[in-house]
Amino acid sequence: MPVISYIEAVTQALREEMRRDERVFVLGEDVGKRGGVFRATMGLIDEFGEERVIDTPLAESAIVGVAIGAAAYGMRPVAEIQFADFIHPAVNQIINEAAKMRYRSNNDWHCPIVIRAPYGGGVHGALYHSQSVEALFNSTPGLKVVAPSTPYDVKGLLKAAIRDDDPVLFFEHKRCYRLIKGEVPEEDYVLPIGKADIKREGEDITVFSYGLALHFCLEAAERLAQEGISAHVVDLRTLYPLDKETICEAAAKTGKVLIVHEDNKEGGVGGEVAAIIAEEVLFDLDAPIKRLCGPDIPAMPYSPPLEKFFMLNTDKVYQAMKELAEF
Amino acid sequence: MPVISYIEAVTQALREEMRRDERVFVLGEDVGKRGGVFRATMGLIDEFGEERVIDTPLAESAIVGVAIGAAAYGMRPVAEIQFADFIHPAVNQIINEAAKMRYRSNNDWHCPIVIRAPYGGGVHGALYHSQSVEALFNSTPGLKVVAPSTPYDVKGLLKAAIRDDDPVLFFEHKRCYRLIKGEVPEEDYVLPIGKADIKREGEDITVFSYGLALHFCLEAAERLAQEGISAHVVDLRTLYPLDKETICEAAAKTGKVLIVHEDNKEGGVGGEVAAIIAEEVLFDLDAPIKRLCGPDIPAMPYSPPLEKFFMLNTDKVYQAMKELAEF
Amino acid sequence: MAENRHKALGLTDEQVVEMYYYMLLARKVDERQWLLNRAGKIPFVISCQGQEAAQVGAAFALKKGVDYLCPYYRDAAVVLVFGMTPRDLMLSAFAKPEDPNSGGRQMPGHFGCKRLNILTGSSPVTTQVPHAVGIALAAKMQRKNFVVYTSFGEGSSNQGDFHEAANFAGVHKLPVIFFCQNNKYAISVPLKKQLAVDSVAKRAVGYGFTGVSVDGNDPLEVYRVVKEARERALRGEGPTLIEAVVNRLVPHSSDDDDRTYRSREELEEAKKQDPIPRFRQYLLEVGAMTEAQEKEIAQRVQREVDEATEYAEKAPYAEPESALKYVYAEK
Amino acid sequence: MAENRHKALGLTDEQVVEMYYYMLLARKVDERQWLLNRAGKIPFVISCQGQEAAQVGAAFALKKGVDYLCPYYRDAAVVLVFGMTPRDLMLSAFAKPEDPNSGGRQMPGHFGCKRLNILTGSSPVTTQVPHAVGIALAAKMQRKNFVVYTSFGEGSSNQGDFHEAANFAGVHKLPVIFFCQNNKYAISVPLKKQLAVDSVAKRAVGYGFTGVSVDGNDPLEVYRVVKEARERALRGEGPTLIEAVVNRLVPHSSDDDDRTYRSREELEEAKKQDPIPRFRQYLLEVGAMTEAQEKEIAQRVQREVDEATEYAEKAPYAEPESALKYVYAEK
Ligand SMILES: Cc1ncc(C[n+]2csc(CCOP(=O)(O)OP(=O)(O)O)c2C)c(N)n1
Ligand SMILES: Cc1ncc(C[n+]2csc(CCOP(=O)(O)OP(=O)(O)O)c2C)c(N)n1
Ligand SMILES: [Mg+2]
Ligand SMILES: [Mg+2]
Repeated sequence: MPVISYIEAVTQALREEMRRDERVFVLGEDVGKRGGVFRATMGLIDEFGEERVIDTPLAESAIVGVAIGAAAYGMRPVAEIQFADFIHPAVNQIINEAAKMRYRSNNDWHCPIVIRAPYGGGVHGALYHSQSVEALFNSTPGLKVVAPSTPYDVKGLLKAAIRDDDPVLFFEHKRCYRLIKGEVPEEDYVLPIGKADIKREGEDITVFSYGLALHFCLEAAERLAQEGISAHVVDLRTLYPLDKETICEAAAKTGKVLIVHEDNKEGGVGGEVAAIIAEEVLFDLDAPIKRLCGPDIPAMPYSPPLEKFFMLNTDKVYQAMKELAEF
Repeated sequence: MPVISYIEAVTQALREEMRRDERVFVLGEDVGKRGGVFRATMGLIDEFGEERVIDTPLAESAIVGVAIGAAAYGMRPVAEIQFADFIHPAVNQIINEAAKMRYRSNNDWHCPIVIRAPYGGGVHGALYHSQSVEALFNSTPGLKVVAPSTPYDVKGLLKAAIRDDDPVLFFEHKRCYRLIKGEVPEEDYVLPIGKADIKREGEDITVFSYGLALHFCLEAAERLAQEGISAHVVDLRTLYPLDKETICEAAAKTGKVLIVHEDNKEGGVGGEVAAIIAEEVLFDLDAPIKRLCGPDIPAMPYSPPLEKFFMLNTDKVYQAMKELAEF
Repeated sequence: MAENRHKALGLTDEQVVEMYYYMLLARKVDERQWLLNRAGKIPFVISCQGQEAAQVGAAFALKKGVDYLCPYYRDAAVVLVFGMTPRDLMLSAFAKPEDPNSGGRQMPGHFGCKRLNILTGSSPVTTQVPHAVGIALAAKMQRKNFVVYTSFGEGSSNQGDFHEAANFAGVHKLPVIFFCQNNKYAISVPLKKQLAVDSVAKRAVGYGFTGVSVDGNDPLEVYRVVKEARERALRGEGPTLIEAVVNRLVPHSSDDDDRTYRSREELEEAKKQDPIPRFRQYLLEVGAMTEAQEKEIAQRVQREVDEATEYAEKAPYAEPESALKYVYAEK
Repeated sequence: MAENRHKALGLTDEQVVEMYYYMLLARKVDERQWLLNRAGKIPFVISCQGQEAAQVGAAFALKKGVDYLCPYYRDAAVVLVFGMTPRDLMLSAFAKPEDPNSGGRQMPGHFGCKRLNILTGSSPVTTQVPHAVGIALAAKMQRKNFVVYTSFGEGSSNQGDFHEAANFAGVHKLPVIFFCQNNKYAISVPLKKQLAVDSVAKRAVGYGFTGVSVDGNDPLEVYRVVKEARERALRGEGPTLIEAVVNRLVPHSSDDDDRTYRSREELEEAKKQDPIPRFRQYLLEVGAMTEAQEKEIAQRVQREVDEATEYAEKAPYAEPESALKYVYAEK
């Protein structure tokens, strides 16, 4: 199988879906000749033309709102928000409109849009080009929130998102774009939205994570294995609605749970994961449910030592996993 | 002590603060001659004039954005969002601006605004006049989120919010406005933002709630008391940042925890409450951490039986408390 | 005898009489809903009263079954022309599951019906405006020949979504008609506290397309400008912003009391401009409608409203658990 | 000899030479930052290059220490005139805690300094525009005599916040100057894909106040129109929207590569309009500046940039744990 990068998986999924289905088109700021500021839409305008690769005016609420109208009519828009930090002007369109169209019309209308947004830090992006904004959307029935961690998952889930009949927020960790590479089949495939994925089987502790942090968890698990500690690592993949079954099973399996994410701790999706476990499988636990997350500060500063302070890394995760294992 | 309604407490707090401090002013849609669609600002324009009681154009992002500018300059704006369901266009100004001004300027600037918004259902408000939107903001360092349940708390906390040097979101449950009455002292007082409040002492189970639902909990506790079950009822009051100390103490006290809120279950603030408990005092628990919340549907429908299906009430809470006590 | 203005616009006598019928129908459905509200039978009404001429004039200039609507909550007359029935509106008012707009899930005034090309709408104002632009974009991409009508109040034209959507439509020259019904109030807020420009239509300048202001009490003038806008759009010349100046003849909604902010004199003046008697008089004067026809229409409307009310009131409610349905696609 | 235009505007020779100094200073700080970036010493640059005349012209028409700024990321020249030093800018570029803008917490270009009446800014574009209106509202309420300057790119004038803020300011006739620096690109998106109106200034029509378009390569013309706007504002006549037409002489930022979307010919044309040599020539021609003075200024600028760079590079970083500070007020 060819090995490609996380961002190439995005581009491939877009290209293949646009070839497969004429109704699929992309819109956003600089997605055309520039190919997106991260180059995720590189080359698409050459193949599909200006009409299906639309450089929009600088207005996120319109990007999403126009996409909603087009989707309701029957198109399959994929909107790009240049940085997740700039999704906020579109929150009304996402939460009050896209997520509620099916419900409020009693299933008469629906809204199959995908909104892609690069999130997360570690790229000297400072307070407004590093944010994790998942928590904003993780309580919105009608919406699906996906945050893959590997090229394989990116491609399979982005395709699934485009084919999904409901609105999907697709969060891509920007630090993963060129850092994370992996095998991706050449044949067409989709992965199920709503399913968590066990990225590593283990017996002693269970770790839940997603995005860049998932890789730190896997690396730490590797190290711990050498010390005889076996970690069960679950990639949440879909952050809303959560895959409660897999979560509960995985938690019960080892009885020791650590939740790891880059997003702020308080109010982050890890809280809901912990709550599900504490409600459903409490008596299977042998230790408090631990969370290792970004500190509760607005976002990560530009200053390198401060950014580093905010970011997770393999060492920090290793430490937390080890402590839990030894509990 | 005089007995006043929940909404009268709002009006009193605003009037007294405007008298006390010239920098305090209110702005929002219909807050002037109309006195607000719920009449929370009734009479203020007569006493303080059009300049301090500003009927704004219909534009929530501007209401908050203009308030932020005025606050940064040194005023004390109290912005009203007519219904919490319409706060979404202002999310960018609230989360990216108000909440981050102090942090991003390294403490050079700060942003003492209050944003009041009526939330919650049970008033035939349907999908867009009934929403609980707390979860949107419960992961925003820099912001404080307050949601009082009694006239006493409303007045003391709204005054505290206005005097606070940081941005405060002040959520008023609209069903409480005229339903809930209570004693409120005539003397000036403030209550601490960030502190939960034990509304009833008990020994057998601990219930966390806020807003309208808190009253159902208190009524249910009363009923249970007659059956010999003693409930410890905690009003969260401040939803962000949560009062972790009081939460942990109260949970540990009885070892049985129920969290009750009208907002959707998945991603609601109850998840964070449960997570804190499961992380900090897990071994003090004798039962799974239960949550009784709104169902995970976009919001409550207009149709009376469907609205009733969504809403909590004393019976539903009683049932859940009883089950937990008997666990 | 008065000058016959509708012939010049290509409208037959039957058509203008039908316009009158729809204006009256919308008014009478609305009036009945207020009665039902005051009788405690329905919790909420939001009115089209005073705006029927603008709405019917606009709707007649559109092509039913072809064009799309992204209407706002006062557009009862528009959706009636597009095929919504009084029964549908009453089912919505009574929140019954047969309501085609939302199955009783939304408040009345939240129109939507795929069969009738009416996009589902919400309460936060102006969100429908970018949707209209999106449908128009799809039309352009799929080489379809229709226009999209979207409406909103003058207060709502101050929302960011209006600006962003208008700009987008201007850049892409999309077939959209932005129809602003300026009734001079946003709930209690009078025009001068809402905007400093003397006509909302002037805002079109900022987006590089045509803006037109029209007397919204005159259905024929409205018909004319909307028809022109439609033709421009179909020729690929892009959007038009139309301001129809109207009066709101009742409080903002059944929850409102307008006495604190609106003088009774002003309201009386507004009532004198009521477009319905004015249009009736015109039709009688030019001989497009006879007194007998008029009576018949009034009776027909009355009957339809009665039947609709009765049907909707008796219709069963949805099952409580149905609240759980249709959050996502169901297999 | 060329016509002396600055005297007619009430500007002395010293003042125009000072204007020239600031233009050059901003340019040289910017150029140095690109070098530092390419050398791997600072992660990011966002430039004012090509917009210095517009910025210095505007800033000189304002009253330093009295008026307020809500600037945007290209406004280096504006904040320099208002008292920010090259050292401050370099401390920000190197993300050092002494940076008065953010203590190294924000990327360069995110200006803010209470002492200098510069409101702290963020990255999401156009959010500063309502803030400016809010400060102006406070000024009006407190009967203070100052104006608020806020700037943004033409692409950003498509954001809802621009519209909502402009409308608010128009209704309340607030002392705000909306200063749009139209460099014809929003990153890679050319003007024709951003807006369909031929001048952003025309958008003022929709808000009932004055709009002016001006050659942003001419600091004196910009000075004139901003001064007039300031006077109008202080007379209580409300806001002005000014469009300064400029060129962006470099890629959007150090992360950008403009070759895929901008022809080299167009860029060469733009460089021919570079306002700095043009203004230098004017000053020399009218005799406001001597060649010796010019040389001296160039040396002074060079020295200041050198010193600033050296100081900032050597300055210590903040403690990692300082990241936890100032989320809320600290007692
Ligand atoms: C975003 C948003 N904010 C506030 C409201 C509450 N609201 C409903 S209608 C209305 C006034 C609308 O005025 P206008 O646009 O002039 O329309 P009209 O009702 O006069 O026809 C307001 C403030 C809302 N529905 N949506
Ligand atoms: C809300 C938001 N969306 C997207 C961006 C990313 N972005 C930064 S600058 C820019 C282009 C701005 O263009 P313009 O307003 O013309 O200003 P210029 O950079 O040309 O001076 C974009 C899209 C942003 N900062 N904020
Ligand atoms: Mg109106
Ligand atoms: Mg630009």
